[in-house]
Amino acid sequence: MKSWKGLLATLIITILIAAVAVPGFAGSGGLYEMSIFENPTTFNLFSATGPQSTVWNDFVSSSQYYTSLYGLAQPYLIFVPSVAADVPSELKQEKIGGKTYYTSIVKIRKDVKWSNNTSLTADDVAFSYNAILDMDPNKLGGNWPSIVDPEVLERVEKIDNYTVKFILKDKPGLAQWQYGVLQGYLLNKSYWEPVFAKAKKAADPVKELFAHEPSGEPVAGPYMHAKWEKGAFVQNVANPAYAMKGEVTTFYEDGNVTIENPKTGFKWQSGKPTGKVLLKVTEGPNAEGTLYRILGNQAAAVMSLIGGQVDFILNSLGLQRGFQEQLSQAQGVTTIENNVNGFRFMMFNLRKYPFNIKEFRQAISILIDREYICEKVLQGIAFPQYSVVPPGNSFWYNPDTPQLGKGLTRTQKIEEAVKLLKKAGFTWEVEPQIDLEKDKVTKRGKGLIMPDGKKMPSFDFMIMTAGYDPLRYTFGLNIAQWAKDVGIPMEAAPTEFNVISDALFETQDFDAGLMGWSLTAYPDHMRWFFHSDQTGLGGFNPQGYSNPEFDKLADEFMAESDMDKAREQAFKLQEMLADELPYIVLFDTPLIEAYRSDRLEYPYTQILSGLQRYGALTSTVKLLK
Amino acid sequence: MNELVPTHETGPASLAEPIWKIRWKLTRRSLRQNWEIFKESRIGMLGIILIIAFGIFGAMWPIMINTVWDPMVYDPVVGFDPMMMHPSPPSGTHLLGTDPIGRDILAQLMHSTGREFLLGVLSALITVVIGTAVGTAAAYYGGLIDTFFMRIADIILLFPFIPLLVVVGAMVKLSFLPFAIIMGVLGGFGGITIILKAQALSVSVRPYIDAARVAGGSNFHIIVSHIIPNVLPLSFLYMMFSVTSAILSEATLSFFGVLNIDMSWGMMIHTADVAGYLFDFARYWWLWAPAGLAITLFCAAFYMVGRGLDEVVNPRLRKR
Amino acid sequence: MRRYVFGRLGQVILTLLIYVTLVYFLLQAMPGDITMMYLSNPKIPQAAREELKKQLGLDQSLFMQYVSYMKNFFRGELGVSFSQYPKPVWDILMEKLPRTFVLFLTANVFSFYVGFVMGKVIAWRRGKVIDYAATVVGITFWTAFYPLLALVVIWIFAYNLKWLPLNQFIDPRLWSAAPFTANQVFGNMVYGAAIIGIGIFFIFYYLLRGLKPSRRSRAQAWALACALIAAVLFVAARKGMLIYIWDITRHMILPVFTLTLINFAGTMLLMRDSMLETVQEDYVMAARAKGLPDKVVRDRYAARTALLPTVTSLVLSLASSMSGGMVTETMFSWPGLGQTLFAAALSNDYPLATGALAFTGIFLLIAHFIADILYAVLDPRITYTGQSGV
Amino acid sequence: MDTLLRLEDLTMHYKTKAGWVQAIDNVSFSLHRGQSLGLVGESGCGKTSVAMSIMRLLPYNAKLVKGRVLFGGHDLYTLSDEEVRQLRWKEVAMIFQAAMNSLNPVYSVGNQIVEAIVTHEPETGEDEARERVKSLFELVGIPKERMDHYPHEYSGGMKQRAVIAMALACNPSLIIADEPTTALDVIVQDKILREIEEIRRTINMSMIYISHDVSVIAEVSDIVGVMYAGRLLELGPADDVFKRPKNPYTYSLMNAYPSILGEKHDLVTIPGEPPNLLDPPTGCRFHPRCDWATKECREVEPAWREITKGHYLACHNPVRTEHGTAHNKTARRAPGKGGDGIGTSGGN
Repeated sequence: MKSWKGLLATLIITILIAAVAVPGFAGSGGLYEMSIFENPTTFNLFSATGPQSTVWNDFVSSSQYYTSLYGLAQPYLIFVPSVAADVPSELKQEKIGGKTYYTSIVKIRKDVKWSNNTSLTADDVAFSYNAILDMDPNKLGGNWPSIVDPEVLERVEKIDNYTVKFILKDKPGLAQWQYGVLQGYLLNKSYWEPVFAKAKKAADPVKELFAHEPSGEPVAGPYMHAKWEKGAFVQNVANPAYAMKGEVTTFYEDGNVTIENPKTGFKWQSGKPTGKVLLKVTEGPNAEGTLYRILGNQAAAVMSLIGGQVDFILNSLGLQRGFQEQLSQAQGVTTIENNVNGFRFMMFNLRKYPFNIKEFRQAISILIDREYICEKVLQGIAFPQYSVVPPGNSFWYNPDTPQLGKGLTRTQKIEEAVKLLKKAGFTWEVEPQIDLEKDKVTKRGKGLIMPDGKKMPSFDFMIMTAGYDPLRYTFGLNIAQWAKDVGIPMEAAPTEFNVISDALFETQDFDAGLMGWSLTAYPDHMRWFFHSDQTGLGGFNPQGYSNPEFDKLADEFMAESDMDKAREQAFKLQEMLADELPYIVLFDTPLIEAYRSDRLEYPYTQILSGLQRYGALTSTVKLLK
Repeated sequence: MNELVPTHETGPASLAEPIWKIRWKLTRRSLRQNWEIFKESRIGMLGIILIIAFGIFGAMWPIMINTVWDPMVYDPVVGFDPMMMHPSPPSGTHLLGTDPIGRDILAQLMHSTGREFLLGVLSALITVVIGTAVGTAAAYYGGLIDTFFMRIADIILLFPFIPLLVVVGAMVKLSFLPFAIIMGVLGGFGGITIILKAQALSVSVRPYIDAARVAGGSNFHIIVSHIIPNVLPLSFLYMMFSVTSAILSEATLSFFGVLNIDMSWGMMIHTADVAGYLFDFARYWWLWAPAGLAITLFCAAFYMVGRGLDEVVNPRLRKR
Repeated sequence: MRRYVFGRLGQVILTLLIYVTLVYFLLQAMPGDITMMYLSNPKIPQAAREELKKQLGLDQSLFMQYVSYMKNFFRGELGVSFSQYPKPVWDILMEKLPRTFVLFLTANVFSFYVGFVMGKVIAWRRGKVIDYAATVVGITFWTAFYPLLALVVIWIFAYNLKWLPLNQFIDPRLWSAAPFTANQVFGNMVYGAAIIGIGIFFIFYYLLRGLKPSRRSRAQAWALACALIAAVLFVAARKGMLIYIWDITRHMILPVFTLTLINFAGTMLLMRDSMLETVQEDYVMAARAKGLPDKVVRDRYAARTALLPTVTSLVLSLASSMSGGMVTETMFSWPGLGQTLFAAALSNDYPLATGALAFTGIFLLIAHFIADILYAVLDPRITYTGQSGV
Repeated sequence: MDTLLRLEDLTMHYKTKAGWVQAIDNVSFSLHRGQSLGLVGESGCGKTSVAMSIMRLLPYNAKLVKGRVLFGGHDLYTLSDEEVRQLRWKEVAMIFQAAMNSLNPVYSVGNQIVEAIVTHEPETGEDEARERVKSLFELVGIPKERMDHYPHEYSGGMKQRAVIAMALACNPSLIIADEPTTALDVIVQDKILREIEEIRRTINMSMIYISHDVSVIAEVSDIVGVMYAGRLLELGPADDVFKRPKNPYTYSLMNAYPSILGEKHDLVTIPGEPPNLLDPPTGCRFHPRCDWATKECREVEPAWREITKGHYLACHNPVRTEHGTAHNKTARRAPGKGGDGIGTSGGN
């Protein structure tokens, strides 16, 4: 009895002492180490872009391994060729087999190599599109239909080894062409062709394709897959054959860009660059590899960052305020803040009376003191926003968008709102009274009577639960309070996300709600969120906003393939939306990030949506040690 | 004083007093006796003292918010103090500091106390009522009823409690009342039924039950007036443990952000966590320590009372 | 005995059937499904969502879905995960199982042992300071807010003192060159521990089976045990696995410590109560009258019989921890079944969530079964005869 | 004959919630080697407490107020715990009240006896100890192959024998048998008692029998002590005490049991209940139930004195045979008899 106890105790004590005494394993200098919070689920591009299109999969694989014909040059997000040698040729109408198509010729760089040192040719490019079209992008699901849009793309033809022709069914807008098809992933034909062939023979080709687990797949991106220890880490290594290594991208003041590759001699420039050079970015990768540690919670990630086990915390939501405060005092750690491309907003069900009255919505918008909540209540965690295009998206943002009620005091706001409501025919049982001098509400409004003479029934304003999003929760509670001050019987109802989501998209049975969107750089969301063809169940216009004038303008915007014209139209759309208020845009939060500045150097840290949006700049970061 | 004493001395058979009065007296006497035993348990007394302290603390909430505290500033949910940066450390105006969105921690703590009592006691009460009813019914009637409820209990016992609630909570954010009810019901049909049934079974074979049956007492009457009173002490004991588990579950679920509750101790910690302050424990101690300690002490208090009661209910644990 | 076993087996299968059905419909009743995630992106056409529904079989009626699920279930298939389509749920669970198993087995054994010893001691010294102190401390930890406690423990031992690794179950810097997967190492650890455990048990059992083993046989037992451990370690070293085993062990210390802290009181108080009953037994008094040393009376007489209910609780807690580690796994970045279950719930991955819950159910049912048998083994008074079946 | 055990004014109290329970009060007696003493009295009179005091196995709330327990010349209460532990079983063994429950259910019976031997005789090997257990089993009449069986596989009588075997295991100089046969049926009871007596005589061992059953005590004791409410009221050679009881309590006790010798006589119950030891009566503790109690009995504690050689008594008003008239009070409740009950039961 005693003996084995002694043995056990000895063993345990030995282990404990050893565990404390023996140091951990030192990091190798060449690895760029990041933390992620969820397991990547697949390294198969098709599922990672299809049904498993999680941000984590994108961080560790999709954004690292693959290249495309064109891309957006960071940090200014300017449309530039990547694997393509130059901009695509103008779209031309062409008759093929009795049908009229639009076509465009794209030339491909000759210096691009796959990681197995074979050249990336027109065969690969054509395959990348045609194979997916054959599979049916809708069946692949996820982002595939927006990348290889079967509504637009008919076929990609190889003209010669380094030239392809895109055959399009219809004239595409910017969203479908420059920001869609042309930025599709390029695949290695010799690797994937047999996989597709095998999948095709299976009973369920899509399932078969998804089930494929790539190994030794040749890639053309900066990194390639090295190791995946499920639940612990993913390791990528630098692609030795990466063609763009050493390539210098120069940004000029006038918005033009030049790309130069000193190794292969490739050169490209947009327009005639003049003026000051804003920034020069040299492409890497400079690290031997990247390591993604999978951590269970934020605190662990922050402790690891301070402890030096991690160089950057990858999280699409950024870091919380509390961490920022504490990290800014840590040695060797730098925190950065960036604007986010998105917004949180409030919406009414415009199918219902009196929510369809514009003045009613305007009155609500005026009543909301975004600045007060953001600055006072939320201490600058959030910043107020008025337009559906965030100011950070500087190319598309219209600085003249009206900002209802901005800068007014509490009572001035009430005064304005009451005026608007009266204008629309609302009356009160007890009209709110204010004292402008003292900025005080002397009597709260009660019993709002609608223009049709009926007393307005109280309605639910669905907001997020405090656990899900304390910011929207706080905002929502305050909004309901202000509405009640003028007698609008709005009840804030904390509701869980799934229920809100169901109410909006499955049943459209709701009065008002507080939601949020995150956006892409190209502001085509204005079309999707407000076009009347999206008002059906499951559509993206659940509030039921319907305005033929807007629809027309939005359609024109979508069809426009000229950047400048599109921009003008976008400005007009923004103004219209700020007046009609199908969404009452409220606020958004800056994205806070932190990195080990004693180990890393980024070419830039100011970029819309933060470094995470671009995979933490794995290909341009420099390691200092 | 004199009026209270019956003037005529008669035997119990004449029933000068209504039966309920006699029962009440007996109950009171047994309560007093049990209290004497309970008092012996220092752990149980510690628990009682803690619960009373929490009770006073919680009762101060309505007083404070209606007198001393300005609701604009001290409202636990929408309050905000514009005078300082948040989270602010403890100060004269905010004795326990403020949370990251400027709400007073002490106010939150106080406000939540009452809610935690409600949650704990409500769910425990549901558990015990169901457990006692089902347990005694199963023991008394046996047969199909017994089998049915025991199988249900077996199945409920298979559910991993917290994970299941987290799973459900992740999909439907439970609010306060449904959560209390679910906790109560799951608890009631689960393990406690088995324990209470065993107790009821040991009672229902005692001779006086047979006597009551022979005397023509209805089943309902026998259950209510003979079996249940004997099961109740044990039910009461398990009620204490149910309170503990309800509060702890609530806190854990709140921490994971899967409950729809505006304020509770768990939410306080959750708020600190999602705002990124649950990391440097020494610096922002007021964001986690008061709520964390409250959860622990509150649960421990009920648990200790349960332990104390155990010595009342289970004579084998008593000191001689 | 046989009739008993078969009776129980039938009961177990029936219970499992009802349990899985309940879990299945419970999860189905929740609002939202996996295709909801497509809702957040307006560029994904409705057609793609319909296709996904078809792929996942969500276009069929609920009843048909259930029937096909149950058919598969009893064929040992748990369906295909939605969020990791088309990966079988079984594969995902099997991938997580070893980690969960190793961590929680260790933690349970530790907390059980600590609780058992403490319970024994405080029951023996009832009413003394140590009794109150241990009870109060134990209850405080038992009712401590676990996620917070876990964070504090990490903060103290890993972050401030830097004694132990911060998080995760392995050190990626070491493992980036590892020729094994973590699960292989976990598997070998289980084998190794089993060999050492069983080996030592038999060595000590045979060499020291008497009441008073000689000094020589004691030495022999020690030597043999050490040799066995050395041999197992040697084999591991030859395979090149030693350093990886070591790494995992190092990462296990903090979670095991925290779990022990949280859980020991459960066993301790149970043991205390159980033992307070046995110390009143006449045979304990008789043992003291026999002039047996105090410790022998405590351990072999009072504690030995008091052990029975606690062993049952150990077996059950082991089984339920197979899923109950959600908090631990999240706080310590230990990706096991608990985290998988949570993630599955968050992403509306019903098959995975159902599978994980069913898995736990099966474990628990088996555990109940084992507990019964163990009870019979430990307590010679209990025999399962034909009559006691069902 | 040398004195083996000597109790001098042993006074032991228990602390309870309600106060101090005066469980043993001024008990003195001595026992020689090879002698057997019977302690008799109603339940709760402190017999078992005396036994436990001799074993020094008192509960944690017991307190030795005064007096000594001298065993083989050692004062037990000045020895260390360890010394006492070594003394137990080696010198003083015990047969417990509930033999059924004094065996550990999870170990085999044989092992439990071997354990005792090995603990006290470290030089004895285990095999040797097992051999001894076998012979002990033979001695008490249990088939030796049953030594590896568990207690629940034994019948009640067998358990009792096993317990006796266990008590004999270390050849103690004294065995205290606390109600050794209460749980058994009368035939087995008798048989076992005889066996114990036989063994005792063969190995010249001292023995203390404790029982509420006068007939049992009468059968096996050389000396008899009568206890009441924590006090020894009378002690003397068995013949003397049974034939000529001096204390009224002893006298009533004799009458409360069927005659040892099987003579037919009506039983006399003792009215009233034993006193509450939290607050025992003043004077003679038996006085509230004693028919002959006088004022003196109520106020003055009777002294413990030797009335004839070896016969001790604590009573102000001892029973004399001539006391016939006084006895009629007793007869009130046992009509027709009792007055000269002494004559009938003691006439032999």
